[in-house]
Amino acid sequence: MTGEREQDVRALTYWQAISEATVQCMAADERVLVVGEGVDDFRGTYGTTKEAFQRFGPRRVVDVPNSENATAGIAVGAAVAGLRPVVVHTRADFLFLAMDALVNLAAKWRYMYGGDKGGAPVVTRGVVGRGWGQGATHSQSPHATFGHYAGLHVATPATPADAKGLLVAALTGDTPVVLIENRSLYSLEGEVPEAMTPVPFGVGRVARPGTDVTVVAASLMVHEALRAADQLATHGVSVEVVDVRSIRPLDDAIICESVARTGRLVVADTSWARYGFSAEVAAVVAENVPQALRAPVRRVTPPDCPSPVSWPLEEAFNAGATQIVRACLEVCEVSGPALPALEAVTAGFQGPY
Amino acid sequence: MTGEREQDVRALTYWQAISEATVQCMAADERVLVVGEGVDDFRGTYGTTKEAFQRFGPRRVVDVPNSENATAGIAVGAAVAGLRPVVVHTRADFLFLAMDALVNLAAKWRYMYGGDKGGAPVVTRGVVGRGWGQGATHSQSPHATFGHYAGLHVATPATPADAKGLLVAALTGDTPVVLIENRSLYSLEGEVPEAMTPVPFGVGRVARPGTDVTVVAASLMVHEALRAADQLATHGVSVEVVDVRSIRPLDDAIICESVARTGRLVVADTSWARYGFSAEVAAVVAENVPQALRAPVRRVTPPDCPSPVSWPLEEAFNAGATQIVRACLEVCEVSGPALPALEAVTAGFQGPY
Amino acid sequence: MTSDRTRLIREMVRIRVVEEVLADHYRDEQEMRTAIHFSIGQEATAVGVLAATSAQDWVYAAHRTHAPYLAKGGDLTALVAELYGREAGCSHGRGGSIHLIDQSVGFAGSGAILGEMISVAVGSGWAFALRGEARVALTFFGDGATEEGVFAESLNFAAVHRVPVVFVCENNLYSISSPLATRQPAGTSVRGRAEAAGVPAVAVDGNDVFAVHAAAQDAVRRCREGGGPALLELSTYRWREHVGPGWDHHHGYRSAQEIDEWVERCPIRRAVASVRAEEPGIDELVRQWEGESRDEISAAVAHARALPFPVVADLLDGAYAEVAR
Amino acid sequence: MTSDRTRLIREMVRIRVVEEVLADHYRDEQEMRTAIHFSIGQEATAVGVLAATSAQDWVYAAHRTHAPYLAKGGDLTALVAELYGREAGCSHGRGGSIHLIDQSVGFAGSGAILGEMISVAVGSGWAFALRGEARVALTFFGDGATEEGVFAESLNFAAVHRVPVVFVCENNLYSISSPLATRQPAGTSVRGRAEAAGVPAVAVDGNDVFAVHAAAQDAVRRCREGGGPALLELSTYRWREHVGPGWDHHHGYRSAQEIDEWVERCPIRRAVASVRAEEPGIDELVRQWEGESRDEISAAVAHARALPFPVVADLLDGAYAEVAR
Ligand SMILES: Cc1ncc(C[n+]2csc(CCOP(=O)(O)OP(=O)(O)O)c2C)c(N)n1
Ligand SMILES: Cc1ncc(C[n+]2csc(CCOP(=O)(O)OP(=O)(O)O)c2C)c(N)n1
Ligand SMILES: [Mg+2]
Ligand SMILES: [Mg+2]
Repeated sequence: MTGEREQDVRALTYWQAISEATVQCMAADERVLVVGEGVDDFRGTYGTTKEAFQRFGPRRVVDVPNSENATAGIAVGAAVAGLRPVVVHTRADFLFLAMDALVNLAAKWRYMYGGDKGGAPVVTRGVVGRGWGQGATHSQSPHATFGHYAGLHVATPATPADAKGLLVAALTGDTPVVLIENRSLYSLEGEVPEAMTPVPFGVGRVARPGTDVTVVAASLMVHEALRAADQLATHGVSVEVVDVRSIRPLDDAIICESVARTGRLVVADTSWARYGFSAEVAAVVAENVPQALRAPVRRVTPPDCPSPVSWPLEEAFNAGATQIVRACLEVCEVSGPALPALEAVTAGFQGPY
Repeated sequence: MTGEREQDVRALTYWQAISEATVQCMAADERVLVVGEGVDDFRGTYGTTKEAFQRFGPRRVVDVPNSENATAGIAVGAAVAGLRPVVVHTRADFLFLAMDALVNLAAKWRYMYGGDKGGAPVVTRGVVGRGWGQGATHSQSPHATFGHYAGLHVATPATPADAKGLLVAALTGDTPVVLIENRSLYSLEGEVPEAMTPVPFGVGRVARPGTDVTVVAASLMVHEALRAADQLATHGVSVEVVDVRSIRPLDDAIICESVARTGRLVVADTSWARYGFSAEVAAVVAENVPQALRAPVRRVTPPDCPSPVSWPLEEAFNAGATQIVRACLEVCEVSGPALPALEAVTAGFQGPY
Repeated sequence: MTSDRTRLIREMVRIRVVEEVLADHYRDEQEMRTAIHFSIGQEATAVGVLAATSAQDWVYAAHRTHAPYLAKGGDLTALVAELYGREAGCSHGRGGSIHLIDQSVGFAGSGAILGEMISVAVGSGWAFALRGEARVALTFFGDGATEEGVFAESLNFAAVHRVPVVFVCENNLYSISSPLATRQPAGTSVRGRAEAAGVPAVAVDGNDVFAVHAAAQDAVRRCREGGGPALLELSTYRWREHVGPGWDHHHGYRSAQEIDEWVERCPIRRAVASVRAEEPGIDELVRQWEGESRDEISAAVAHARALPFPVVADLLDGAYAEVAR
Repeated sequence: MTSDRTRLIREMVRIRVVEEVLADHYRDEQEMRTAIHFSIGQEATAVGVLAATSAQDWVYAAHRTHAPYLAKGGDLTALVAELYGREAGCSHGRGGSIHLIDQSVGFAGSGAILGEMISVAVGSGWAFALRGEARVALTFFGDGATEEGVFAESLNFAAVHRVPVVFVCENNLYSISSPLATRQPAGTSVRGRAEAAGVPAVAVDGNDVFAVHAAAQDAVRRCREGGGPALLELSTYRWREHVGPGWDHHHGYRSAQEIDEWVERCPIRRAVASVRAEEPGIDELVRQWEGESRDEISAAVAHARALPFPVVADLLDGAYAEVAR
């Protein structure tokens, strides 16, 4: 976080950063409350709601029945009445049951009533399960599904700093927000400012500068891209990695400026290619800087099938650094020596969860 | 329908074509049944289920409670047990309530259980309300939202022939299908084969050949594109209109071949640009024939806000032929004389509905 | 007391006249480009219930909005301007008949997706309770909406958290053209489902405005005193077609005789009859109120039709908080 | 009769031993890369209910799958191979512990999304009825799943259409670590909600396999005879942690004493005690069955671990019917 004085920053894990943002926002604003199934339990949503419950108790960290649709609508009603609920889902897949309330109520509230009656600033956190045989219905990343709908902000924090900053922005802003967090990032460490500093929606960051090819990535794939870049550097390919941070609004400028410089684009996402994040990024480039493209765009995403459980299949399903390396070499037309497959960021993670 | 002998074809409206496909499939296959709120009433879902009810009665054309989620799950269970339900929604917006059952159950059923246990071939029809102040939650086209998920087929028939043929394909295939129909097309007439002939998913059609610019469109926008093409022809711009028919699978080849020839792409959709149909089409071109692009891609879609009710706003919200003309002139760098605005396909339609 | 009762009648008369006049304009002009679900024949539910509330209490409606909006005290001219899609409408023409709002009187909103507003009302009532405010949230919905899962989920949450919310079910026997019997099992009731979910419930003749009012007063008082949620199942009947201004005797999904029987049970006529003894001048008063309301709505219509439409340049305004209006 | 009762005990013993052995392998090897929800302590529900069904009847389970799968007659080696992610698994390794299937015995599937399989079971039962088949669909779910709207929607549909479906609620008092009292209002019950929805329901001691079996026989018979749906609320208790092989006395969401009390009410021990008089050799038999089951599961594990994994080249197979397997 450039601009922060050193002593303001320390290393936290991704889950600690989310917990800190939650606690700081609750301390700063008594309207904030955490709502979700089991948010009050001993695990505290993988640690992210545990300290909040210890500090603020069951009136502000509220365990709710297994009713995702009503819970989302209730959060809308509470937000309209002046509270700032954060609704937490241990799997983003459960958001399909809350989709009507998020898309038909939260996203449209402000506009439908004329724009000057206030909105429904509910914050929804969905955790993406990945690895350890999560299976077809416990491992999806529906960020693009929500990103299609006007009225929402949708973010996919890749670092502990952004996990904190984007949650702070969500809880201090006036727009309904969907935050898609990847469970595999929870134990990653990174520098996080102590201050309750928001990270604005719609502002991406260059995670690594480069000159030959741009890899635009979201969430976990930012790290896969960085590791791919390391390896490619050893083979003379300079990769620029763009972390979009939020997919709605999307920072078109940072994407286009990078591709204008590198002339090559690879998009990496944890969700499917069709009508997904990778499609939108390619479209933004095709709309704005098509002439800059010196090679076809490549998308690194899961293949077009549901997620399997059996680990060899699951490993193959979850595209990562190895596939990004291959795509970059292809668009750079470097037929580099067969490179050793890279171990996934998530390797060593001990299931089950 | 090339290949059909003349006497096999007659003019039907879009709704008549859907009704005919339904009745023919029910007559041919006793496993087919129609399920939906009010499908049995005097309006018969804008006429599409009326004859089926008259002919097959309440045991096969079943009015159900207002329970979209369970109805979708019940249809899955019925399909798994060997029936072929068509679930009908008078507004596609209601599909958000059925989304979990469609995405987590229907789409993944075959794969989750190993691929050899059969699937859940449920057919879901969602009618898009448009015009006459339908409002923010009664006018959405969620085809891209479903198009993102592997396991489904998703189609957006633009003509009476395809409305019939794609429904026949859905009811005679083994894949769960989501059909998004636009209410504004219901009274359009077109030639429809008498035979119960399927139109395959994933095969687009060139609705009008041209040489200067390709307009790829879905559903209603195909007609807006055709009308735009007529007007542009009078100004020396030759437009090729591609009707994708189905968005999952998507006919990448027909899109790329056309753009390879014309060098210019405009994508027209009834839903939003971000993470939508227009994004995927642009991405397919950027992946496959980027070098063919002689101009930036243009997307003609609704602006990034919910649909307003007040008619001047609604008219401005619903992009159509006029915007397509403007986009085509722009990519062709023809600063044609200010062209008269075109009246929408839907003009003259008498609400309310 | 008398004045209370006549006030309820007057309110019903006003809503009846307003909707009948609007229906005529709607049919004859085709200028209100928004789907309207009239409450003609169902006035006693909104009037009886909402007379038991204060402006601090919030009510959410479903798609049949005009009666609750007006009964809560919603601004008539802003309503009519909204129906005509004008910038001066209560939702600046963005919402139409189904998305009404008047925060100054506690009409918190209405929506087109069956059942969803029930959960929203629970959320607002929950917020009131969490802040320790003695305010009540109410939600109007039909018999058909009770088939949506969100209704059961909302009842359960409200009961567990003792939310001050009054669930008001206007049971008019139909969901569009589907009769209750095809949608809900014989021998069950909305009231019974609510009680099984832990929400105290009463079934009341929804065309008896005084009975409705008394039941609502009890429910609202209990909520205010921290007694938790309540449900009112109010049996009533829609006279006109589901959506739009017409009558639908001829469509066959319900008999002309059934409609006529319910018209006989007109909530206004019944209320008038029951106060006539104590209020001999009531018929004269009703005629007078009808005239006043006719003038009021006619003026509102004329006024609205002269107002400007929204400016297309403002199309995006309000989609996001950042895009101010 | 006796043999019936001992058969039920034997089935419970087998499931108990299988799950205990699997739990040890799961913990020690970390090779079954799939989230497992053990039914240890809850064997009487699956065994008692499914012994009342035939292979033509279909059962759907939720996420706690092994007991219903085995009690319905599901193939043990295919189950174990599935847990180890092998191609020979019942779902070819694509589904894992939560997505089991054995169509040959009527185990129609199981799923991870709370409540959704309830609606699927109603749909299959509806199909049976529409075709005039005397078959019954059953669906197992927990107390927590009854909070999902789809449960209420499914009850309503089943009652309206008199679907031959038996709703089996295994009420083990918790949803992960959330006790019933924080999720459902005091004084209500799953049984009461079902009855209010028009579905006849009974509450039975879910650790009394004979009582469960008798209730299930009644429900299944009524369904088969066209009497419509039924619900069984079976009170029971999960011994181990919600997901995974361990015990969780130390996590504090429930007391060690509560767990110990329920272990005292072990369904197997209780069944054994109740037949001891008429079946003096029962303890010897149980020891014998335990040994046989231990050998059976140990062989299945050894066999599964030697089996090949799916081939990565087949990754896309089965996503669509067109991509044959
Ligand atoms: C989720 C959803 N499903 C279906 C509809 C279509 N619809 C609009 S009004 C209506 C009838 C509702 O009946 P009821 O709740 O009894 O209210 P009433 O119209 O009788 O006042 C239906 C089915 C909808 N708006 N939303
Ligand atoms: C829709 C949905 N919400 C939440 C979850 C997370 N979850 C998995 S199991 C479970 C507990 C369910 O409790 P219950 O239904 O009583 O079954 P039990 O585990 O006690 O057998 C929860 C909340 C889920 N899988 N699906
Ligand atoms: Mg009704
Ligand atoms: Mg439980």
